Amino acid sequence: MQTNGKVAEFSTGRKRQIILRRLSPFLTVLLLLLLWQGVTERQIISRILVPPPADVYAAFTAALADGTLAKHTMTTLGEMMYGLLLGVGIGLVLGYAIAKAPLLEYVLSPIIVAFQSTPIVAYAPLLIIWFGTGPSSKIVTTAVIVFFPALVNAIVGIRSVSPPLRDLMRSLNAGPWLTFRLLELPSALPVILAGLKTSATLAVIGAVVGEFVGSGSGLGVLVIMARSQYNTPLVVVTVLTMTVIALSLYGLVALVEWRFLVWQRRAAS
Amino acid sequence: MQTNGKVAEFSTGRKRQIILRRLSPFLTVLLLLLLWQGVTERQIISRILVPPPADVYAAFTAALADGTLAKHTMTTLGEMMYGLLLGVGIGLVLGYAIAKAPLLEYVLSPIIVAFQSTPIVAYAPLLIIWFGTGPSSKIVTTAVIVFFPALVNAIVGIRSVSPPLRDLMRSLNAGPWLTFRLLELPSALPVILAGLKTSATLAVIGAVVGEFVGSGSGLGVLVIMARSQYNTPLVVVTVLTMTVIALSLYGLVALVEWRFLVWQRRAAS
Amino acid sequence: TNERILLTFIPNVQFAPFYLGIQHDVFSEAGFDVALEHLQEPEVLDLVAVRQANYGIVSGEQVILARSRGRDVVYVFEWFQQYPVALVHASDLDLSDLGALRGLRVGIPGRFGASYSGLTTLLTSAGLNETDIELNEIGFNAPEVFCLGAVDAAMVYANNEPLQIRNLAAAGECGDLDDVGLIMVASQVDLVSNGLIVNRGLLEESPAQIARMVGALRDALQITIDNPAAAYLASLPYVDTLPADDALVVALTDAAAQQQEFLADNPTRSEVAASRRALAEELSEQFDGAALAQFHVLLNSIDLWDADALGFSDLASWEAMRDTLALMNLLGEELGDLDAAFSNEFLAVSDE
Amino acid sequence: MRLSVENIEVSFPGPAGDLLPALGPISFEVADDQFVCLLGPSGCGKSTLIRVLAGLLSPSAGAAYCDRELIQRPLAEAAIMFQDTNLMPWRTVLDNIALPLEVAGMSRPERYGAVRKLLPQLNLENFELAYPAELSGGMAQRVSLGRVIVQQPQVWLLDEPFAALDALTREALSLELLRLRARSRQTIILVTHDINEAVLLADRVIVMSRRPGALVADIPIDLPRPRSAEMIYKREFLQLAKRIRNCIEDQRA
Amino acid sequence: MRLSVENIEVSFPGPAGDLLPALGPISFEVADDQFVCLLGPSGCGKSTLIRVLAGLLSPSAGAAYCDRELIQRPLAEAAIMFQDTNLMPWRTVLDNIALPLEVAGMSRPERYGAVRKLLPQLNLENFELAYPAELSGGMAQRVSLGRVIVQQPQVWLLDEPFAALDALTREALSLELLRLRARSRQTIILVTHDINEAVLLADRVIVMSRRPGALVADIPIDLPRPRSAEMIYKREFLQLAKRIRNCIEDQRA
Ligand SMILES: Nc1ncnc2c1ncn2[C@@H]1O[C@H](COP(=O)(O)OP(=O)(O)OP(=O)(O)O)[C@@H](O)[C@H]1O
Ligand SMILES: Nc1ncnc2c1ncn2[C@@H]1O[C@H](COP(=O)(O)OP(=O)(O)OP(=O)(O)O)[C@@H](O)[C@H]1O
Ligand SMILES: [Mg+2]
Ligand SMILES: [Mg+2]
Repeated sequence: MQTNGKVAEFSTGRKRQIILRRLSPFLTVLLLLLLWQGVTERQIISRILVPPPADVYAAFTAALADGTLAKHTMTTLGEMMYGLLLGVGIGLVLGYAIAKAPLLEYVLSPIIVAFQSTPIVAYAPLLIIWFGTGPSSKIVTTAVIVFFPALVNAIVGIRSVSPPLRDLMRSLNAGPWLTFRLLELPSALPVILAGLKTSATLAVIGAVVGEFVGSGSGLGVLVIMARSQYNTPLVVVTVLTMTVIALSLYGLVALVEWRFLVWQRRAAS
Repeated sequence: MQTNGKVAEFSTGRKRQIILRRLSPFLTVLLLLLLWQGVTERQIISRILVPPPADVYAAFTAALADGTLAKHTMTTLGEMMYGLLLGVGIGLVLGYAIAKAPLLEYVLSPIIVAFQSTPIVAYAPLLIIWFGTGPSSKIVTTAVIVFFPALVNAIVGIRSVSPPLRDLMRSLNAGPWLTFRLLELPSALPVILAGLKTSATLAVIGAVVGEFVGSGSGLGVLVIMARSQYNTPLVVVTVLTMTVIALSLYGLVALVEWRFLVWQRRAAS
Repeated sequence: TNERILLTFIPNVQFAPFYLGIQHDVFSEAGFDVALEHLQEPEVLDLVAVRQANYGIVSGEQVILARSRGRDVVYVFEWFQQYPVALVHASDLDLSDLGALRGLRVGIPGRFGASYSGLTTLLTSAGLNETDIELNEIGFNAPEVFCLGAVDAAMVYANNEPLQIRNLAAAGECGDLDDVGLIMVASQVDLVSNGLIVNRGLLEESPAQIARMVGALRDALQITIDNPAAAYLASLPYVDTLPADDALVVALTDAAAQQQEFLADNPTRSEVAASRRALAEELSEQFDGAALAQFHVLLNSIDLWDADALGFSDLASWEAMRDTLALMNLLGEELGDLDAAFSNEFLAVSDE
Repeated sequence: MRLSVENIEVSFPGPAGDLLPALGPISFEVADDQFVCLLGPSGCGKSTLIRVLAGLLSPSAGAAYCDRELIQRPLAEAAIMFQDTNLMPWRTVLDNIALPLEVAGMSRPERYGAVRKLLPQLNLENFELAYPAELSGGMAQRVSLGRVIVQQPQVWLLDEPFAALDALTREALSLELLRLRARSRQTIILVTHDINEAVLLADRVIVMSRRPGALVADIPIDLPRPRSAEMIYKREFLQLAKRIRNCIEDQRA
Repeated sequence: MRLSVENIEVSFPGPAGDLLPALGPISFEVADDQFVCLLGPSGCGKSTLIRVLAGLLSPSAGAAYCDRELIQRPLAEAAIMFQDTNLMPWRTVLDNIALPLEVAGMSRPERYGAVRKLLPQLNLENFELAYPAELSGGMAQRVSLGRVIVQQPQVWLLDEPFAALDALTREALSLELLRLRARSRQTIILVTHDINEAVLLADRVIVMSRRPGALVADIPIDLPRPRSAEMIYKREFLQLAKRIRNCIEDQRA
């Protein structure tokens, strides 16, 4: 009887916590909205710089109705996705290679860091001449920026794999692919996912900055056009769209984390 | 005798490897220089886009002689350092807090991701009104961009601390600070350092992009000034300076890694 | 008083009047301790609009756009008398009839800003549509992109990029391109150009202060026009990357002193313009293109600034600009009376 | 110090969200300065019980007391040796053993001095700079034991401290333990699977049932002290060992 | 299969960059299908020797052979049980035991079937979905043993397989091991610290010296098979145990 009562109590407590957790991001957003409304209503910051929610909502419905928002969003989404695939893909593969052959890190680090730390303006002409003004140049800028977090976290993740477990896989005569799939990937997953969280949020910036260099459509173009037309509500709409994209990507990674790291949660509880 | 021979062999082998490792980044740089020279000599890429090393060297000595380079570099370095301290500091502290109270992640993620994924153009006016056109606005942009990798890696690092070791510290009645210093920090260090590697290389971008918004000096200003005068050699000099800064920071983190992760290397060998 | 003037872009020899104004105490004699800051154009405008700064330099187009979105700024001094944007093309391409643009690849930084307005004006006066050409958003990379043949023509700032392209062509970096042709937007329509803006609030509170500022700016601009060598020298402390080896500095210092004497005789505007050309020729015998590139940019700019009466803008140029923007569908709802957008009255006041 | 366990039960959340009983209900008292050995089948909850006594786990029901005070958090006077060695991989042997002293705020020379005095007893003299990954299983276990000894606790909670050690080292270390205790009497609870070891060391042997572990037998060991290895062949010793073995074997059914 | 060890030495790099001898030189042969128990003081190199035989570590000098072939990489016919349980924390008990089958390319239903047949013997029936962090020490060790059994190896390399188990479980599992072996004879090398266990199980007991471990005694155990737990009280058994104990104790000096 007593035990049964406890089971019940235990699981309702857990359920309540899960619901709270699911709701909390929305509560935050609601809170931010209220804050925003308050700030603009009391003119704490000039409405020129921070337009009230109502104006932004109007701009949003307008941009939605005439298809502007959808068009630019699709462009940026496409660039981002390819950029992410490319950058994260190369980052993970190279990270794996470096983890296996540390000398590679020493050899490649000058190139890699140079890539990562050079602002795009500096090689904008090259970018346009090599990749044109179409999506490919934005895919490149996105790939360049998302590549690095994927890389360094892959290195650390793979390097932290427990040596005794490596011995175990060796003793089972597991080849590189099986060792990767059954040992290295699951073991490095938490760290790799952290890298992907960074990559996911940087991807938006990468695509948008690529669009700044020269582009006909995309959220980066839209934000500059809106800005140059002093259409601040549309700027905010565009930025919020970027945020929603970034949040969705982040959420996706968080979901994978939640799904695959059951064991870590169970061990910690 | 035999054993002694082996000791000798063993340590010369190790020494040779260490030397190779130390030299390899320089070899890479040398190789790149040769490649660069070749590319410009044979005009594979127009000299307009990629000036020959000799021109760049001339621009370098000139910029060095008249103090331009030093001045702008110091500006950017200063902004970067403060930005790094601020961003990484907040990132680590917040990451620690989130690792301890997972609900915080759900509450804060919309804000944090929004910050990270919003291009600076969108909030440039606010930035300038609040922080002026001096160094502080660049410190903020740097902090914003370096914050995220530090944050997510701190979260994962602290979360991965072995629960039995946590029990050990609890059994010793260690307070939060001692637990952090003696258990959490060393245990999370590899992952945190990976985050710092990303932060270190992003810091340059952060400061430079902040300078783009509006500034009188700094490498970002220099690169645009050079760009607007179509002084491509000077553009390259500036970019290389950024790369050197990023590489030094990266190297610094790598050094800390090397110094503090002896045990991991010994365990893996 | 301490006064911020917000300039656009980055430190550049094109802002020589402001550097000279400070160096030669023109601003301080008018009672201003001026600090210059460089920002992106929308930021300049917004900061003036919310009175974070009193003075800013933006193009007239921005004033109309911003006013249509509730920013009450007033344009009080037209700095560029000619709209500085032009279309650059290879000289062997015959564009004497603008209709020949049809089907060409035209480079433009993006669908925003002065270049876009300029292009639209050109297309309109040629009876063309945006869809009739192949528009390429190439960012601010026109010289390279054009030189390497990725576009047939490009929208540029007349005082800078064409010069760069010519230099590149002279160095044999542009294939078989030997010279470029320029079609000034100003040659088709008079559009309002860059100038000084203030906030409506300031205008109502202290018109006298604005008059003093306008006067000072006009004086500084006049000195720059009259004595470019002095202006170039005054820019050196502000624009780190200006070519300035010792020989050039010596030559310019001499030239500036000579010009001072020459000016004592109250030469006419065209005589002064001739003296500038003479100086340019004299210097080009002594120095190569790279060393003089930025000085030439200054001289080209002066050609866009120079006028009989500095600072005046007329309603027609504002109307032309507004019509262009309306055509481009860029304006917001709150477009009020164009008369409120600018004012020439401070020029008159400062004359007294 | 006096430990008492009253109707303790521990359950863990199972995979299906249900609760799996892991221990108890079990009650017993350990008098001041008693040496108690815990015996019981694998998975019966011995380690869980030790963790409750160490204040690391709150029981699902019942309570544990130390000197009549409810154990709610780890006690300063108690030290626990975990079943797995639980060393910090980034610390050398020296620093691992010195950890409790570092937590207590002792200066580096002091704590290194204290640890170095201990190393010969543990047979680890030449390994003070070795990292855990470079130790054999038994060496790691000795490091872990050293980490308890260095705390000079009033209450020792030892979870299979000698499992990975050979007979000789085991004997040497357990006699060392008795010697330490003879000088200043302490309360010790030691989990072991070795009946002879239990009889040799304990004042009292507690035998637990299969999971969830309840108390099966509580056998006082009234052999004279000081004890020595030769006692193993004495009749009383053999009888006690036999009796314990029977208690354990009775559960086979 | 036939194992032979010829003048094997293993050294590890020490903290100062020097080389520390950890094992040997040691030589012996294990005939086809022999059951050998390895005994030796803590840190003498038993685990190291096992790792060499498993092909996980190349000796600094000497060589190990399996059926006359040099052991250079892990053999498909051999399975090793590590001293620490070495489970994958992200895999359930079921998946941990099934790992070798997964590596061998067996389909999921097949390998789960095979593992589930094994669980009752290991007394882990209700824990197939538990994660390693939720197991007791002895349970984890049984999972680790299961991972070896499931491979049905020709050569068993067992490093203290029963150290964390209570006497009853230990006995049950070691007899299970003998039973498995009786059906299809295999070569087994088992490291243990329990002399009785060694005598009960082995055809031959090898006693190693202190680090670096050399061969001290090689004692054939000619007790009849099948063996059973009662034999422990037989005279021959006691004599053999005594002899081994003496070999070990002789090293105390
Ligand atoms: N963190 C946990 N989560 C879920 N179940 C657990 C956890 N820790 C222990 N258990 C379960 O509690 C029971 C008792 O475990 P405990 O470690 O106390 O056993 P033990 O008596 O020490 O066994 P052994 O002699 O094998 O070490 C086991 O069935 C185990 O599966
Ligand atoms: N990776 C390593 N690096 C350095 N030294 C090592 C390493 N592994 C083992 N050693 C050393 O080798 C020696 C033998 O170790 P090994 O693990 O083989 O001992 P063992 O006989 O199994 O001892 P135990 O019974 O305690 O498990 C020990 O002194 C140990 O310190
Ligand atoms: Mg236990
Ligand atoms: Mg061992």
